[in-house]
Amino acid sequence: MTNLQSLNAILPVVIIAITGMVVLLGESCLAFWRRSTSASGIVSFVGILIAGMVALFRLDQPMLHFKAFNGALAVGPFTQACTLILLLVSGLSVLVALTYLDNRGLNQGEYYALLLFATCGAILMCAANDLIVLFVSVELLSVALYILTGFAKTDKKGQEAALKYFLLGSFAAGFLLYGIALVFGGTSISGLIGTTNLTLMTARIPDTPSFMFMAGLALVLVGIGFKAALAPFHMWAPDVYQGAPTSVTGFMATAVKIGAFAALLRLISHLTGIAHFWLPALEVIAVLTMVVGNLMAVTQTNVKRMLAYSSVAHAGYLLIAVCACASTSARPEALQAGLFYLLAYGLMTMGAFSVLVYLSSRNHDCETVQDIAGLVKKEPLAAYLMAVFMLSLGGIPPTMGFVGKWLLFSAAMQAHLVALAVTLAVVSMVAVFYYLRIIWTMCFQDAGSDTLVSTSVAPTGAQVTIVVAAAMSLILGVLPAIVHPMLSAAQTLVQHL
Amino acid sequence: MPAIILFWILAIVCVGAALTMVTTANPVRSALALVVCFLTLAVYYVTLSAQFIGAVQVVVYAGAVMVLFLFVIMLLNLGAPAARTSEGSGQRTAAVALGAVLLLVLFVSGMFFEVPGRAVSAASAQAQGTVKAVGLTLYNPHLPWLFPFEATSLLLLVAVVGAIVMTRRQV
Amino acid sequence: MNLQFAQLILWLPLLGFLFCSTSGLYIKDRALQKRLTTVIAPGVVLASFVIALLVTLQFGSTSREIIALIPGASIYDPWIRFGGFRVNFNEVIDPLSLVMSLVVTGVGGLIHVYSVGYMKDDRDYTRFFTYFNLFIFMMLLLVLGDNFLLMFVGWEGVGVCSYLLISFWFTDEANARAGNKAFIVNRVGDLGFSLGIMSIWSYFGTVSFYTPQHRGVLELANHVGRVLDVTGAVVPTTAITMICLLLFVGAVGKSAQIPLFVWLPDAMAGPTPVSALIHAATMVTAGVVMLSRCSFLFVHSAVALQVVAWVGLATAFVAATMAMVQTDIKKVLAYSTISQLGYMFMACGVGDFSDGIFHVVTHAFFKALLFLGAGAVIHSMLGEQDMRNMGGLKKKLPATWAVMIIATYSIAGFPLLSGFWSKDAILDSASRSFAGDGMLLYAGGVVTAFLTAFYMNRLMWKTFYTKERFADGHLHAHQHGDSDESGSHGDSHGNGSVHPSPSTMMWPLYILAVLAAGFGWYAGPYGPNGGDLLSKFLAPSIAPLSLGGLQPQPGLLSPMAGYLLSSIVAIAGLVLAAVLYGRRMESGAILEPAAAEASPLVWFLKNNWGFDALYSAVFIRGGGLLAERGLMRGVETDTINAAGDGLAKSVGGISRLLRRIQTGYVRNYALVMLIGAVTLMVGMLVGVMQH
Amino acid sequence: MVPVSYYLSLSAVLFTIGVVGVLVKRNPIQVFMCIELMLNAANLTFIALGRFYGTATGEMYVIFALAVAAAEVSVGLGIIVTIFRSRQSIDLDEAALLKS
Repeated sequence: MTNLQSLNAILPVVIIAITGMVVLLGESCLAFWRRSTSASGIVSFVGILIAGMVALFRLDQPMLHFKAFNGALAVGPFTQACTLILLLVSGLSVLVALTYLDNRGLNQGEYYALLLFATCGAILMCAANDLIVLFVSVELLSVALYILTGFAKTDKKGQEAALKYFLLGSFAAGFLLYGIALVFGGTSISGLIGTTNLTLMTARIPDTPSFMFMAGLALVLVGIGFKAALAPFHMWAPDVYQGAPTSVTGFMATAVKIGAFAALLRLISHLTGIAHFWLPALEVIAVLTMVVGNLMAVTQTNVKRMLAYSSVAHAGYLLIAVCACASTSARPEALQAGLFYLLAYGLMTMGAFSVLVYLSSRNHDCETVQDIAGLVKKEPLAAYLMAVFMLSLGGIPPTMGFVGKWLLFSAAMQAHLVALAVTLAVVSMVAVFYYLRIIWTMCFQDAGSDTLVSTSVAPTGAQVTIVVAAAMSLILGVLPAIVHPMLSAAQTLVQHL
Repeated sequence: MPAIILFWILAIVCVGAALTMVTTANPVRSALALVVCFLTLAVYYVTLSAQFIGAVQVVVYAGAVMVLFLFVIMLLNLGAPAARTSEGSGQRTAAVALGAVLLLVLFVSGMFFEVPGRAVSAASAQAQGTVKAVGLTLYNPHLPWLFPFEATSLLLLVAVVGAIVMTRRQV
Repeated sequence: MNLQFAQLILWLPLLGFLFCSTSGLYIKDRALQKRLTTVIAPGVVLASFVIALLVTLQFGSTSREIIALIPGASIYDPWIRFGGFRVNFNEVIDPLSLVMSLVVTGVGGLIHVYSVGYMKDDRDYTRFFTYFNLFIFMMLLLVLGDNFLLMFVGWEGVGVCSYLLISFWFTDEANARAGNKAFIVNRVGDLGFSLGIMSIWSYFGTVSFYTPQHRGVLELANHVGRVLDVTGAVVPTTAITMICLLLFVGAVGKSAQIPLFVWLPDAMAGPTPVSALIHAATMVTAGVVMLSRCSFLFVHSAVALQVVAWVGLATAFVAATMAMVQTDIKKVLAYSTISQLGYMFMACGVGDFSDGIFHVVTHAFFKALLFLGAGAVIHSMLGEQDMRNMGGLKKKLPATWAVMIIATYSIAGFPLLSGFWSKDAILDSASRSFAGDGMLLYAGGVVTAFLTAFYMNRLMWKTFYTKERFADGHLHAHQHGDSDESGSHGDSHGNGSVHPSPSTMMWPLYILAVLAAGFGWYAGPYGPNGGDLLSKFLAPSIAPLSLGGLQPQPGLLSPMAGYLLSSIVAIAGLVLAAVLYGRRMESGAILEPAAAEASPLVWFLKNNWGFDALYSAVFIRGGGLLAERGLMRGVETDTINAAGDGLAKSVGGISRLLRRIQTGYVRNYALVMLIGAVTLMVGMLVGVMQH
Repeated sequence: MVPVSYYLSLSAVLFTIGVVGVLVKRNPIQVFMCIELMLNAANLTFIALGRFYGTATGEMYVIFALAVAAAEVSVGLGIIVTIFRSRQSIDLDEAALLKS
């Protein structure tokens, strides 16, 4: 494959990157562009739309199953499926941002450009077939997000969140890079030089891997686990989610997780030969993540923080899919379950944060439970749709969250990970409590005098996002078979490592 | 043998500088210690036949990055050591203890491991480290390095935009 | 008639739901919207009933062995497919699902009609019917779904609807709290159910009941003495027992059996039609339906059956004793529902699933009737639910009294009424329990029957016969419970006197009264066409005990002696209540209030046999399952902040430690990360070393 | 020739010093310098292994790592400067509005 063909294969990323640059240029060179509050947002959305179309049309093209750029990237249905999910959440993020930036007077085109570059990073994480490419994409995503987290420069909490995210993220990046170095040393056998290319790596790993390789793998897992907010590498998540601008939190909670889990799924699929070495560790992490996330979420009174812990818990659920990948027989199910849950998680989390954005006013972010008390009387539609997202996050039918959880359950059972399945069942029961509390607050609590009500009359970006996410959550909850082509195409990851 | 002696001398300087950086409370001193550490690393790179990287290490790390650090330290007038030293001896004890365990684990995985490499002659190794060799590898259309290089350029663009967004005063 | 037509049974209520939920968007005229809702919401349910009836008649005339599968349209076929896991959106049309569909749509339809009158002045009229139609749809999905997953969706769906309907008047905090409690306690059961489904999937390789290839779970279990999985290997008995017990946990939660019965009495906070439909006639019987559906599995596990039988008997007895001391008219009915559900479970536990369903059907009639009658009483009393403030209503509400007396005698087991036949069938089966404990089960059942007769007649006397304990013309609206009437009816009938109910509310009662009186005879052993119509009809859906190699023991009494004893017990209970309360016409209470306060037995019964104390000991003081404790406490605190604080205080060591780690300091976070990283590395290296 | 395990051990020491430094420092600039040390430790490993294998691959990794480090520095220092502007202090222990 020539590099031109490779470039064609990652066309969605190229489109997004170019859109980002166009936005930057437009913002800095064109006066009319700068005067408009939504030009950057609209251009970004169009760019994402075009990229999404491209990804959609290529979803089932078997010819696109190859290693682009001489093995740097793996382009195939799995990548395309992840790309689609990412473009979906990133498109919704742009819409949400249109409302949020307007509300907060932060209208700057750089926001959208950074969002687009971060999306590039996340997509490349899904495609990375070489650990160093993974490192660069993780950093592309992270650096853009550090800035977005601190985008509201007058907000002390936002700055603090940015600093924490930046320092801990770089710390994790240090682990990741050192881990890659150890993997580079640990994969050299019998006169062959070491490698970080996943495809080559699979062939190089003996039945009993070297110490160096395992130490490197552990550090790489730390690096990815940080991005995915797995316990005990999750500590940053609640603080950063709470402090970041709500529209950024929505993107961060979804895109980063999707990228990290796609990378983890790909990495783990290449290491199934030595599954018995890493599987116990990942199982422990999964249980820990589920328990910690849910236990902490129960006691929160800040909705953003509660959602942050809930996203930690969901990372634990998703890790079940990763663990189930270890079993050969369960791998197709596990991959599909993981992908479906990523989609479900992305939609419902994005939806929940969009409701918060929708309710935020110029000088006050909607984030505590007080802010949404009695919402059903003032904003019935927003309240009902929020209830849909909560039910979906809680895994209650007929929503996507239920189907997703069910798929994870059965993937775990298929892979004989009974402990994980039981933990999932038990913690989901606990989880219902705090999701239900949101509904209860919206419906049954008396609104405080200063309860927030959306100020705008015209349909805003956030409204569109809320409705789209809720509709998809419900439709896919009732008819999950719609996305089956995407999932079944993506499970080919196993056949084309 | 001289190579081993050089290694040890540099190692002592390097580790000493790193320890100074961690232990001193004065940020300026810390930064200067780190510069020393980076310079010794550059020398290591040269002895490891990576002349180009050694030069880049001096220019980028010891030069640009550390100058930026010092610039910010000066700008924020942080030259004086912090009034309080870092509290929480529990944290410090735990950090050192964990560091010891980490080091042990890394030694187990790294030091006792004999990398089964190939015997590479010094001359051919020398040739690998030149600008020409690095360039030919990096931009070789048949090797996978071209793409991460392009991705890195995007990353640098993000960094530039980010630095401007974070530090400009208006808005 | 084409059986494909039967799909409409399921979809019509969904259409009704879609109409009700969206009509607000395109019908701006509120009065028109209300009129349309009045026609459509009950209409779809009754139409479903008619279709179900037609299908049943057709089904009865053709071969009864058919299990008709209705593959759905291509868009939901397969409904879920991933990897080797396929689930179709199929409906199962068999005797069991048809009987249940008839009950759900029939009784449900009548309650819809009743609600038209009951809710007519309510501000949220359409919203109420939105939830009601959705509930009917979910319940039908539960009974008609051809696999465990669809059943589970319906199972959860009715839970959600129940939550919405209990909390319908969310201005009343008690309602909302009760809704939460019901929902959360149900989750415990659902956890068992979902684990059971997972086990089924992992042992059988399928979750369908019946498939065209005869590879459904129930077909695989339909072998004498052994159960196969899809590949033909034998599933071990211990696995069957485990699966059955997990499913049973689900049934316990949904059907409010010991120890998960605590939510049902509280759930009575909702409006009366809701109590009638959900907490008496349909949803709570889902557990029995599920056990019967899985009878093919249960008969393979004598252990599981034993557990079911004894939990059922214990529930029946305990709940009956609790019902004796309640003063809230709806609470009496709630405990009696729990008790009757216990009977149904006992029937299932001794392998007599079809009589369990028989009792489900007759119970649906007389309990719906009792609730709707009680609703009419409450309605007439402007929201008063406390029987201590009633009395003498026979003169004022003669029609209500008439239907209530039929229902009461029916549930008490008065000879020849519906309840008599179904209860006697259960007692007879219990006495022939395969495990040789028939004597005990029978005795327990008879004692409970006596208690039932007593407390039901107590209710009648306190409400209808004794002297008036309220000042007619000076009734005031009550805040608690059915507070809707306090707002709306208080205004429209502001004279404060007892008034009869409108005819739309009474007609459903008359129909139910006929069924409560006569259905038992029709379906029972002396009915037309040689008798035992229902159990003969149900036979293809229900596994015989012999499938699992179990044999019923010989009965203790001959059928005639059994009937005689049942009759004597029922009449004795009724008479005893009449005699005791007949002497206390003034106060309407056997014990003076002070004496009742002092009586340790009354205290014990009023405190739910110490179950509440047990729960607080386990969940609140025990601190073992910390989050659960949060659940129990959290739903009862007033504000969300208090809930948060209460939880923060209560989640104990682990959570406190976790919160303390979350200091906000970067270096602490980094430390935790490093601990994780080092542990991970050490773990992996140890793994390699061991190899 | 110096055995490669010498270099690996040295880089392990440097990495550990960096990690411990992150955990004990309160000044974010110093914390960040410790992170830079961690990245450099990885670079040393790459170069040593690359020399040992006799390929330029190790140098490739270092080039990317360098670029990433440079990007992080510019953004990170930008964040620190912004924080200083609004608080007149960058003490990490004072930046703890967000917790538990």
